[in-house]
Amino acid sequence: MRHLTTALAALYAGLIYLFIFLPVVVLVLFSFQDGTLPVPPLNGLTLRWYEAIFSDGKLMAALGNSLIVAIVSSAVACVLGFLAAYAFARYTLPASGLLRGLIVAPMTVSTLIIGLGLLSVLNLTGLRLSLVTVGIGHVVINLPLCFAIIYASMGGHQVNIERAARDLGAKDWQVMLLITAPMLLPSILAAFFLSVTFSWDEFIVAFLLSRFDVTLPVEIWSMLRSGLDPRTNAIGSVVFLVSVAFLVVMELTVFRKKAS
Amino acid sequence: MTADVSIRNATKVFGAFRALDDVSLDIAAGEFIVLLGPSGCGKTTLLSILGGFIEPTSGTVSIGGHDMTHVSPAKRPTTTMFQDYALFPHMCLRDNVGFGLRMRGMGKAERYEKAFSLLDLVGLRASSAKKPHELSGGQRQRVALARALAVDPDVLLLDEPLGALDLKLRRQMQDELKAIQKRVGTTFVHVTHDQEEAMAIADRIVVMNKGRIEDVGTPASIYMRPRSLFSAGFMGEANFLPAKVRGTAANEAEVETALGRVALPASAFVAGLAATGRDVTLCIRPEHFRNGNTDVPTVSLGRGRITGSAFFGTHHRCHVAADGTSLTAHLPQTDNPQIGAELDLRLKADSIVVLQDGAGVVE
Amino acid sequence: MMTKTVSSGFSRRMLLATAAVLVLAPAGAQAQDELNALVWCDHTDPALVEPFEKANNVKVNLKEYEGTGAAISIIEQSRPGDWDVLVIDAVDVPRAIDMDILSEMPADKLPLGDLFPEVRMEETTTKDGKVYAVTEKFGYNTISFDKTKVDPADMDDLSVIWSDKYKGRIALYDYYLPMVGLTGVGIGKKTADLKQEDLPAIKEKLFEMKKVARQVSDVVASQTALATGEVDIVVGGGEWLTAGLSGEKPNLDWTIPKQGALRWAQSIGVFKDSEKQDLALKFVQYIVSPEGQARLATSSCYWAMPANAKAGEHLTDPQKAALRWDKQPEYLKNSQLYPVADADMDAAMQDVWTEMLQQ
Amino acid sequence: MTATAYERAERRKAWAFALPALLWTGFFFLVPFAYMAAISFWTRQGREIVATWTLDNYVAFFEKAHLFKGLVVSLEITAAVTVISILLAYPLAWIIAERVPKKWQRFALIMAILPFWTSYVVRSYSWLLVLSKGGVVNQALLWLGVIAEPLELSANRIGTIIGFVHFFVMLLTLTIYANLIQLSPNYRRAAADLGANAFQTFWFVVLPLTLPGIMVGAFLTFVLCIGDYITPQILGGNNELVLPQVIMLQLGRRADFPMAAALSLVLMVVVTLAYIACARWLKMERT
Repeated sequence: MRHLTTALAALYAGLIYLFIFLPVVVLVLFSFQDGTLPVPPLNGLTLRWYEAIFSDGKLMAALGNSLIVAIVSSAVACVLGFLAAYAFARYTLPASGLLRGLIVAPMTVSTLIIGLGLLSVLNLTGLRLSLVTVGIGHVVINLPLCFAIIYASMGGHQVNIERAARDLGAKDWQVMLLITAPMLLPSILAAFFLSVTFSWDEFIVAFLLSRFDVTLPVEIWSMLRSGLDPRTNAIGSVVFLVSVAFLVVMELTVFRKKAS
Repeated sequence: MTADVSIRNATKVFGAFRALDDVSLDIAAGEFIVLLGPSGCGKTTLLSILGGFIEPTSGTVSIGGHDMTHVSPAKRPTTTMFQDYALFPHMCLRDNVGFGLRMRGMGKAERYEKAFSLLDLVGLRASSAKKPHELSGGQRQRVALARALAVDPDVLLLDEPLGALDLKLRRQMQDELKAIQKRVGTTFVHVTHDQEEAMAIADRIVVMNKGRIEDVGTPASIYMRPRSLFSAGFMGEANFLPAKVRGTAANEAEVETALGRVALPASAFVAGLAATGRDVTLCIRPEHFRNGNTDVPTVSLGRGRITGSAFFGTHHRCHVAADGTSLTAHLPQTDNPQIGAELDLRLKADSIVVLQDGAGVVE
Repeated sequence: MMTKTVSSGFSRRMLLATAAVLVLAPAGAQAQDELNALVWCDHTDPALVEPFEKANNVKVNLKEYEGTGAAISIIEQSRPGDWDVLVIDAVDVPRAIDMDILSEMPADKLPLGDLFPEVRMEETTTKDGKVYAVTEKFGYNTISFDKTKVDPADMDDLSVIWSDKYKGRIALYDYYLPMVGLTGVGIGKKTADLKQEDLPAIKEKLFEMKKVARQVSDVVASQTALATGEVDIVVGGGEWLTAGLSGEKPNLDWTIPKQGALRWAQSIGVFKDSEKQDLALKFVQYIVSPEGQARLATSSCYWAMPANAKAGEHLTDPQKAALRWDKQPEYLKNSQLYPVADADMDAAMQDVWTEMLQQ
Repeated sequence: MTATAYERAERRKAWAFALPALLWTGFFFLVPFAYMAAISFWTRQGREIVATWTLDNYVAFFEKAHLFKGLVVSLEITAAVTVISILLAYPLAWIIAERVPKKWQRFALIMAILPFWTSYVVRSYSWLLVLSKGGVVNQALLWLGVIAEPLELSANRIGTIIGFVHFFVMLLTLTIYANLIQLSPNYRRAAADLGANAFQTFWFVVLPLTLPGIMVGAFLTFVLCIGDYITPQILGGNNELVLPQVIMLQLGRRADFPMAAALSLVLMVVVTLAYIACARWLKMERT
């Protein structure tokens, strides 16, 4: 009986994993397609599409832009989220429920609405669309996430730890920098990396709020609109590999440490 | 280093709740004071006011003669040892203990030296590179003590530091705490709800209830001569026998209880001899119902019948019924009380404490 | 201890980087001479733009869009001076002229005489004798198909697109303007005369088409569907859909049926509020020059006929063959322009199209 | 009662910490959002956007069947995706939490969500390669002799749902797993001790205890699914339109910003209703 259910479980898990990996395997496979069409049947294997994307200045620029936007906007979101979480967890503010609601509100609103609204308001302010405006939009999207993650990890237990530091003579900024931030480092890093992931793959806001310097998803989108091309599969595979490498590094540094 | 502490008319109101109600207390330098009371009695609020974590709504605090009422925790000559220890989880023991010195700008070498000497004091020097989560509860408690003492506070505030430990370890730590206090000479203000712990370590105990101080004194005086019903009940088991004063003489009074009339010496009245006609309560510790030793003046409350008995090692705890009143008596371990047996309810006159109803708050 | 200093240093660097980006970005953007162009995707081919950039030592910033509506959205969300050059559907030039966003170009500085006469389109690109835009490229919205899977003879009659014969094997190109026009052509209405009253009849045919079609898709999805055998016919396709695949998939073909087909044309103009009128005009001149035209015709996004007849001198024979250079006189004759719609007509056509999608 | 100087200083500090985030959200989210809401009551008349303050856009939404159907299609697809994703993800999460050895669980989980890190757009296109008539799935099934004719798996609702389910199975496996491993093994021991068999233990003890996790995951699925434009656009074959596609049509084809704003607000109201329902349910569950 136990063997039977184990076999069934293995079969089920195998099928779901197959389902989950199917598009990625096909994606990577057809990135080596020898021919201009990334469609079945597979004609042969070639690396020329990889050469093509690495020598494509626009694509590489978009890759760089994506990295900058993702890292900077996530860092800003984390700093703002951390400060706000600290304020709400450690002090009593009037109408704090409402204010907290305001900070997490963008999470429940579709990015399309956020992007459209920002577009019209930025236009009124006279700020030109650029990577900066994309970054602003990404902070709006990621701030609720960073705030929620960091706020959730600020338990009452840490209040005493901060009190202890203050009691021993630490000033407010010392408490925050030497005690609170390092103590919450795992959740701050988790918020940061999650934000980077979201920002990295975000399309709609990046599409609406950029002009000439675009992020990778926008570049891929316009590449796709201009016709079939195994380059899209190649860049998709590269994005996948970069993300997996990133994940492995994160796994080995951040979470390993937390587990020990 | 050490300093005296003086609290004057401290009141703290949280919304509609009076956590602390006009409390005044003087603590001598080098004293080991224990604030004792049930949860919600205001003892932790009082400690927090001493530590500067909350400001009193009114009243003042001075330490070593300086007004500290509005001084931030960092600038007070006090440190606090927290109930959950509040060790910095991301720092090793050496850095935990050295943190306060680092905040005072002390150089690394000097700081480490001092941290090591304090870890030595609590017997954890060998573990100085460990992180708090690698330690046992008792060890963490010692690190917290070392960290709090590292900055040479005048007053150390301890917020139920032994609450999380098991009984055996707690006894051991009580002894160590007392020993260390005697060694460093710092004024200790210790909060607990465990009256045994209070008696084990305190020079003086402050019994608190509902935001007020009920009683202050050495462990023995509080136990033997409680000044309020609450204090008497909280410090251990007690029989409370309602009574009415029927007549008074120069140094004794006659009171009437459900168990008959008895004559009591004036010294039994902790708040002074009560006037005729006043309602009072006789407070009798169960272990005082012991026969023999009739060479001192005794008082008899008639006879009672044993209705239940359990052996507690140091004594037999018996339920006794007498004239419709239920009493508890602790009989010597060598006795062999039988259910249904009669018991002579005779006790030494000076072991009875008479409390006037409504009285209790001292000073 | 280590992690602490590293992390605080890290976040400090982040803050500095943010500050740097915020401070430097606008400055950096203005340092170089730049031209901002709002274009279709074929202009983003570096092979087209780089020669101009090198020759004039200028950076051309390109933002691509799809559909005039999108362009108008972008323009409305911009401020005067943001844009220098506009590429727009030739039939929509009057709309742009009405919006007063285009500046007049000197006719004598443009090779207007070299354009194929059918695509000069004076009635739309000029107003009161002033030139506001010039046609740069054209092609057809007609039928693309897999000649190994369908009978090519069937493709000569436009009614095949709503017949049951190829049910479930047809993809419709998802752009309402040419599709409404093409359907109109199919039932014998001239696109130039299309009125709101004609829409119910067209709607009926569109619904029939939807019933037999497998999907309604954008360029890539249509292309994928045709190339993978998902569908065998793409209605609304043409050389721009299949010419690029001709080497890889020789089985794909396109034709103009006997009823005719739609002819699209794109044109280029200069923004009135541009602060770089001369440079913008230079860019337009480059695009419509024979060399520029040859590069545009074969640019990576899609191939199509150059508007300038002299571009033929710069095209290779295989390129000309793929573009069906020699058949153009015949094709031009048998094709009609996109319907020219006022705002109400445009909205009505879009409603019809969306209703069809939701069938 | 007046605040002491100390309390005032503390409050100032609290505001100083909270303000950057509040201002950012206020200026870059609340103001744009209010502006959008205002625009939704304007109209596009001909070539101009006019501040008319009418309900025309909302009336049009309810009157024009092809607009309203967008919401219906969105709700149908989202409901199907949510249910299917939960049904597929729960057993996987359970297998990882219960049957996979502890030290491999993390690895199994990471593998289950790995494709999450391919570009979303590219991934949707690669589903096209998998599901098309000549695609991997049909080829395999034909070769195995399971089917005689290729199945129509793309360019229709099935394609959209498969694309969505793929994404949300990953997401839900993560959230349900997180919930499952938090359960104390003692619940299960207690149930077994009282005579429940494996199924009864699951049905009466484990499942009810993980319902909050499922609800949170279901809500996330709902919000992300109903607001997405890319998956239906690529895999749906435009054979029907979901609300975000209709919104993008208003923008891309018509430059009708007011109509797009109105439709966006409708979308947001739907999401908010879902959120309220979910929150109420969770609250009820907790008491």
